[in-house]
Amino acid sequence: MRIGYYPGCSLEGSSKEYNDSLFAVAEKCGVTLEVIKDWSCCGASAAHNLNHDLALALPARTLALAEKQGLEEIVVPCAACYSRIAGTKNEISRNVAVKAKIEGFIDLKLSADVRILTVFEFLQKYIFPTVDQHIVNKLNQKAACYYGCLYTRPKEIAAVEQIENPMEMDEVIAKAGATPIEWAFKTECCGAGLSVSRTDIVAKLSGKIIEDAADRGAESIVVACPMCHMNLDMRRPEIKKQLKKDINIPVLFITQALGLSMGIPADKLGLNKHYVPTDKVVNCIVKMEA
Amino acid sequence: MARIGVFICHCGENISATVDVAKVAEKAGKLSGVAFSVDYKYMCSDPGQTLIIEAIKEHKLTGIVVAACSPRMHEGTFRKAAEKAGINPYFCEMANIREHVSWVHPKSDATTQKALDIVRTMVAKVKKNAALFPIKVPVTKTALVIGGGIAGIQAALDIANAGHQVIMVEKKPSIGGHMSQLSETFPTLDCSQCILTPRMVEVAQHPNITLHTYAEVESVSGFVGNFDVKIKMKAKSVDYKKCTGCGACWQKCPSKKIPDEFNEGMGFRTAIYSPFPQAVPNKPVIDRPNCTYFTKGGKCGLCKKVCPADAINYDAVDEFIDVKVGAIITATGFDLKHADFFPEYGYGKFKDVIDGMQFERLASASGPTAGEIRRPSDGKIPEKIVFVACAGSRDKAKGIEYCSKICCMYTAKHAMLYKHKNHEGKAYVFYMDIRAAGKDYDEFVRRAIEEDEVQYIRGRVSRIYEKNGKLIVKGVDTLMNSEPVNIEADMVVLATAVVANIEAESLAQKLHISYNKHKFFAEAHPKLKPVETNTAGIMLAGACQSAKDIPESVSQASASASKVVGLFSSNELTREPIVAVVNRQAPPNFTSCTGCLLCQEVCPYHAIETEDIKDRGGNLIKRAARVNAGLCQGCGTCVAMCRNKSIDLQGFSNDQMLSEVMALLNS
Amino acid sequence: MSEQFEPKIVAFVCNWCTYAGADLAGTSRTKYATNVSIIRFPCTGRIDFMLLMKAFENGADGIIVSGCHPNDCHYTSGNFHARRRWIVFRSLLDFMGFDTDRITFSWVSAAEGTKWAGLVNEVTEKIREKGPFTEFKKLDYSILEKIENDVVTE
Amino acid sequence: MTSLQNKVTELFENGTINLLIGFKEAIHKLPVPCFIDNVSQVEQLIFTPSCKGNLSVYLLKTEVKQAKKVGILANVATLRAIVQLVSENQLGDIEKTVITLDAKGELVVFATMDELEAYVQANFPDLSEEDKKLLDQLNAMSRTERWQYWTEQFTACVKCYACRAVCPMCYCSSCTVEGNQPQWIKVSSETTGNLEWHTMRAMHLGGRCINCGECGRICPVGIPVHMLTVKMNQDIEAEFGAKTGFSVKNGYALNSFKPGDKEQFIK
Amino acid sequence: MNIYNIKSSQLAEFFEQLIKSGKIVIAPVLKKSGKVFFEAVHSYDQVSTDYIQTGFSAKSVVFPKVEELFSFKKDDEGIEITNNLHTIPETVVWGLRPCDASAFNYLTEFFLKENPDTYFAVRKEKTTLIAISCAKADDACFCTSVELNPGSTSGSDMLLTTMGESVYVEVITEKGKAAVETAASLFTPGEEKSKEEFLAKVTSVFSMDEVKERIKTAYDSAEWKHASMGCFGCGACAFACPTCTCFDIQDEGTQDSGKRLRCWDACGFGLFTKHTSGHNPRTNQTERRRQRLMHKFKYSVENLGIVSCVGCGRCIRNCPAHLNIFENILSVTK
Repeated sequence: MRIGYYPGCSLEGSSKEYNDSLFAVAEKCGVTLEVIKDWSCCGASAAHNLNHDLALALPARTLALAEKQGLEEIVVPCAACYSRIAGTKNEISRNVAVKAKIEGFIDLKLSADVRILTVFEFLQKYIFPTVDQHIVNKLNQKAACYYGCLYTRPKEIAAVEQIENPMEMDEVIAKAGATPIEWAFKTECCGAGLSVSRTDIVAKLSGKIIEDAADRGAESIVVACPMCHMNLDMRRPEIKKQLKKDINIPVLFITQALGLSMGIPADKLGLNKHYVPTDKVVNCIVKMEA
Repeated sequence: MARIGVFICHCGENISATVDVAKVAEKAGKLSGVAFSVDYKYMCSDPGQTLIIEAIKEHKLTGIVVAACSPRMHEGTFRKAAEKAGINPYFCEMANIREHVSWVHPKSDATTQKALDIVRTMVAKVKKNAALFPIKVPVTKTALVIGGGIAGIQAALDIANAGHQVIMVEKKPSIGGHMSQLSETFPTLDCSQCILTPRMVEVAQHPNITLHTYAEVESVSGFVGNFDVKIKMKAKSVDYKKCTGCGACWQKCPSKKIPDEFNEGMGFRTAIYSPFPQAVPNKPVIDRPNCTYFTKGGKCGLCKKVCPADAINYDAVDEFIDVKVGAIITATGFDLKHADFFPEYGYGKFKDVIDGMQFERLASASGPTAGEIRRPSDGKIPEKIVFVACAGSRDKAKGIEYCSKICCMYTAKHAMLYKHKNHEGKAYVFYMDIRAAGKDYDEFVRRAIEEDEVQYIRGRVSRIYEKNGKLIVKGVDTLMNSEPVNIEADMVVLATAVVANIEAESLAQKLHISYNKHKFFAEAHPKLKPVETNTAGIMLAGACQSAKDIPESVSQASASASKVVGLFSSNELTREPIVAVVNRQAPPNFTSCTGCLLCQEVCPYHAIETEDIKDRGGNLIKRAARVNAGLCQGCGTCVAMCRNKSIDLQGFSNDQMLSEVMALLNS
Repeated sequence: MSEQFEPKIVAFVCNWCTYAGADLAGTSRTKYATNVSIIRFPCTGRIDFMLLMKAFENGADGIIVSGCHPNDCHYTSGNFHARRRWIVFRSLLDFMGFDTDRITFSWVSAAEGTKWAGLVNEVTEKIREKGPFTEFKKLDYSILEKIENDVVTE
Repeated sequence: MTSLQNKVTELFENGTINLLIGFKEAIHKLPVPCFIDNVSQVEQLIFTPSCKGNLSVYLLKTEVKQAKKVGILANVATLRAIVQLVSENQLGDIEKTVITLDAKGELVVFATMDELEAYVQANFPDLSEEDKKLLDQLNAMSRTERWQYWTEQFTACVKCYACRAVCPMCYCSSCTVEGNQPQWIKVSSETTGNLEWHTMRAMHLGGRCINCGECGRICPVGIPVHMLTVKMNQDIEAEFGAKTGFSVKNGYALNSFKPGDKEQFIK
Repeated sequence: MNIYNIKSSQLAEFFEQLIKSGKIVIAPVLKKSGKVFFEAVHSYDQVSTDYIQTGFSAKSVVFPKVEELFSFKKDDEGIEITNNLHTIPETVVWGLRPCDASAFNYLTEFFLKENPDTYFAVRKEKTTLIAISCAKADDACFCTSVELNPGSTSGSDMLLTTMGESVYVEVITEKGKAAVETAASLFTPGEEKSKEEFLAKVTSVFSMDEVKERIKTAYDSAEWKHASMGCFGCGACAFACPTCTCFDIQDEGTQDSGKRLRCWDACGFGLFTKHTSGHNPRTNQTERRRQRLMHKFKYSVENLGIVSCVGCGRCIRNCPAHLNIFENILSVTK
């Protein structure tokens, strides 16, 4: 089974560690990912606010290319990219007229039946079957899985089963030997795109998230979205001001967490690239006696 | 040989202004089979009708065609006239040369020609007409009322008081339904049980009402006036003839920790129990799955020991009785969604997030807290309660697009009751719109807001979560420039959606009545037949049709009761003989019907039955279709379906329709 | 050009919706072409496809079949059954090379008097353009006679 | 004796059947239906691929029904016919024992209708190649060409009703084409009447016809009548997702409906 | 009888002459269905020369599937009744087989012996039968069993037998002569010789005399059931048969105008004997098919002195169930 891969801009830039850890994990389990050749921007945060056709055309192009490449399944680790691509697929396959129009724009035919996997769907489908033999460490800590908005709405493309209380990442974390906590902010908004324009709002929203996680004893927050990660990790100084207290729970990408449990060295997972130091997490790890 | 009379009406100027009526009359006179033809100013007038009657007698006419207005207007009139003249009324047809000709076409030869064409067509039809006679169906003057809630009670009493027999079937051990669980009722705040229980007793004591509690409808067959109903009497394990309802048994019953349905799981009951103090009948049943005697194979048996009347019967079994009824009223009511339906409000994990009916029990003097509003988790009196209206209702994502209708009012009532009991307490209501359309309803809500200082916040609640002993209610106030609102509440009451009774669908299928996608029963016409169903003789009362409050349920109950009483007002039902019939032929065929029964599927009224044709020796010759004239409404879909024309429709027979086509086209 | 061709059109309509709709057109004095004559059925479900065939055989140039809109059937489902029948009947006729444009199917409710009038005019125009329906008439020879005619006409 | 003959003998001897409808070879070498009511005749029995006939027609004959316990040799088309007939309540009054040859040429005897149904669904036949070809040809024609084609065919029709006679689904005790009150269709054989007759027959069979193609195969003047119902069945499967002679429950697509049925032509 | 010869290569010219003579010429034509049927043609190219037997017999020329006996019109003036006897054209049937030709003897007897039928008389009078003897036969052919053979001249006006390069022409009647006249130059007088080697071999399956004798008592034979249970009850055999003459009189039209028709009917149809009362003296196909076979071999002999089966084999080829008439006759006369 060939699995396509759509990195999107973040995973090549700000969230390189997400990309690296994903590949590290995949490699360990002997799973190979094919990057979609000549992929283009998913249009997130900009296109869909400005021009709906463009917002559809961009992901449509990527989908069409994937099809041309003969891929039946693609992994889209970035939540924003996932939302855009899955959303486009959904709208196109429901409306022939739109499909025709878009095909016109991108000058490519597409059947739009490529399956789109989120990172946790990918892990469960392709990594879980063989992961046990690779798990050597126990992430001995309480972890708060934070899903954010893009995986849980709109209903049509929600990548999780219980949109109000998703559990998918929690399961992965449990595999990694951490204890997922029950908390109230799993799907609250982190401030997302306002990261740059209205840092104050982001601080407020992300602050609440971090605070609740802390209050409930979380030792790490696990995410699967570059944007969330940026807001929760990079905006700590502003958040500190906002909360008037210094909470320094590290924020991990799900693939990093799993990678650690698989004994992949921290730097290979890019844990050194974070603002909030992650050594705490690393220190919690206990070797599992074989 | 047919002798047809043709009567062309001028309708004053309405027809004659554009149609050359004299010419039509003259040409019509020449048509084969036409013995008499005349035009006249007003055929529907008395002189006009007399003219027809005289002509029929004088010219020994076998049928008439009145060329005038739409048959939907005057067919009845002229059929009566024909009858007066001594011919079967169904030998009268109308040619619509007003609505379909003179009013829509200019004065011209073409217009006159069209009028003539239509006359010729109807002449051809009437020549093929047959004498038809109204269908008489006997009526069993007993009504079945399914459901003993307020709607059922009202309907039963109305019918019984009109002097007819009523059989009431209630699946619970007591009648009373949801209303018996309510504390006070809006907009008057009078105590629900105080107004309901007398009606319940009345039902129990009414000479014309036979009450079967702890019973269910098993199957229904037959048709209007003549339903055969099988009722399942679930084993009560108590002999009601002996039982005095003294209560010794349930006081002694050892298994006391069974969640109490009547108190919405907020209290406990025993295994042998009567649901509530004012239950009717106030006699217990044994809840076998929870009874030690039945679960532990004969151990215990305490109730039998203590029963002074020796009424306990562990060996009782389900029994079935067959009854004949003429009409059926369904009053099976509704169910409520519960907190566990709402992930965003914690999937029912939080003890103090409750639904409206639970609050009713808390507020009810007969409830688990004797009317004091205490929260389930720790019995503390909440200082802050948040009420969430439209919990589930009007929410596509939840699959419930409709408005549950009663929530706005009872939420206001709840808030009010809480405030009345705890003046210091704070009550918040999250709402979308306030729907208080009803007598004194809006005033009631205003009172809650203005006098009792309930704080109404227009907005939805996105999430409720627990944090250090408080329930954090996250919402938004859309009237305060959409500011997010966080309220730390001690208790949350969800005005959860009203949904159809879980058993609604299976009952509908037993009754052959239709229902909408939410499983609420469908009325025959949303405006003009709101209490009848599409199956003649079956009426609707109360919330089984759609969410209703008490006054509405009661009025609909009375409405359907009056329908039933109307049905019972004569010994026979008379129906238009426009029904389908399966043909009869000489032996050895008997009928051309081959019994493929593909027609059964298409009949919306389940009017097509099977008939076994037997020889003198009683051996089956063939099985054919038979139309139940009592059920058939005459749509004729089966006729078009039938391959070898074994079914035909009286009044619109194949012969008639084909003759019409031929005549219309062959001038 | 001699006088224009006046097509003969038969309308098979149900009693509760389209017939009433036509009545409404009348009461509101909406004027329309005289070419269409109505035959009244209790329900579209009652309309036998054979009647359409016979209409054409007997010289109809066009046919209108009309009844209640879906979900509005007086008998709840007659029009749904009719619709299925029409779907296959129409495609069968087309498969046999019959010009299905000569049959117009429509939903006209009791409230749509104007729609009825419009429909009648529209169909009359369409059929007028198509000209008389002659396919059937042309067929009325046995093969021998047919050849004889050819021979004679040669 | 062949395995078939042994099987049938056994069925007679253990009283499972007292009549068997099968094939034997006629003097001019073609398979002809035979009706065996005792073991002595069993050795004439043959069942080869050339036995194309659809014997299920005989199940509806009075003489056969009287036998009560009837065995029948069935090819797949016949099996489909039996499924359809059962769904139309036509075979209720006989105990039938159905025998077929599977793809490997093995004898299969069905104990229950469910077994038979399952077998049919597992071995559901596709349209024959020549039928596909003809269908494509017809679809490729212009409307007027099709009209030309069919009217020529129907002109040749002599109303011998062989198409009706060999059709297991044409079991009406009296056929509308022969009814005369009213007279729907002229008795005389002329093209319009013949066209009406074949249109009517197609409409009555569409959604019920089990595509055995017998009517077309045996037409003495060679009209491919079966194409009409082949086409209709194709439409019905496409529009309403219903297969004929496929399942005993919901056997007929045209006596049911979905509120969401789609069409483009109703204004 | 006169004998002529004509070159095979000149048959076409002869044929064209016949057409030029203004007559309708009915000849075997290969149809889309791959079957050969009689049809009026314009030129010899349309004519099929390679066929064992035509799908249907030539009887429709004198006994069409639908014969309009008269038509009437009613209007204010009164009633007008017309028939189209005068429109019946001079017709030549080309290439029918000797068996078909001999069938005309029976048809003539049937329609003209007592109360002669005008329509048949006129059509017969205007029809010339140019038969072609059979060089090929198939399993269904059994003319020799009914005392005919692939070269019999009985019933033909002219019989053509191809003998290599030349065609051996037997002119039996005046009509035959007339036909020769249309292209006299092509014909050269010849003398009688044996056609044997140029004729198909059709082996006789039964002795007519025995059958005639035994069938007298065959009515109650148990074999009828086995012979006829398989009959579906269609009219394929009767309509294809050169000697089946059953018909049904039909009135079509309205009270104001209409016509009376004579249409082919078949004793195999259940309706054929059905009474208005619903009673049907022939209750099943066994009885109906027995009627048909007994009629061919017994009743027609009794009534008209002729066996009305000519062994053309059409009923066998057309039977949907592949029932075989001579096999059945054999079995019921065992």
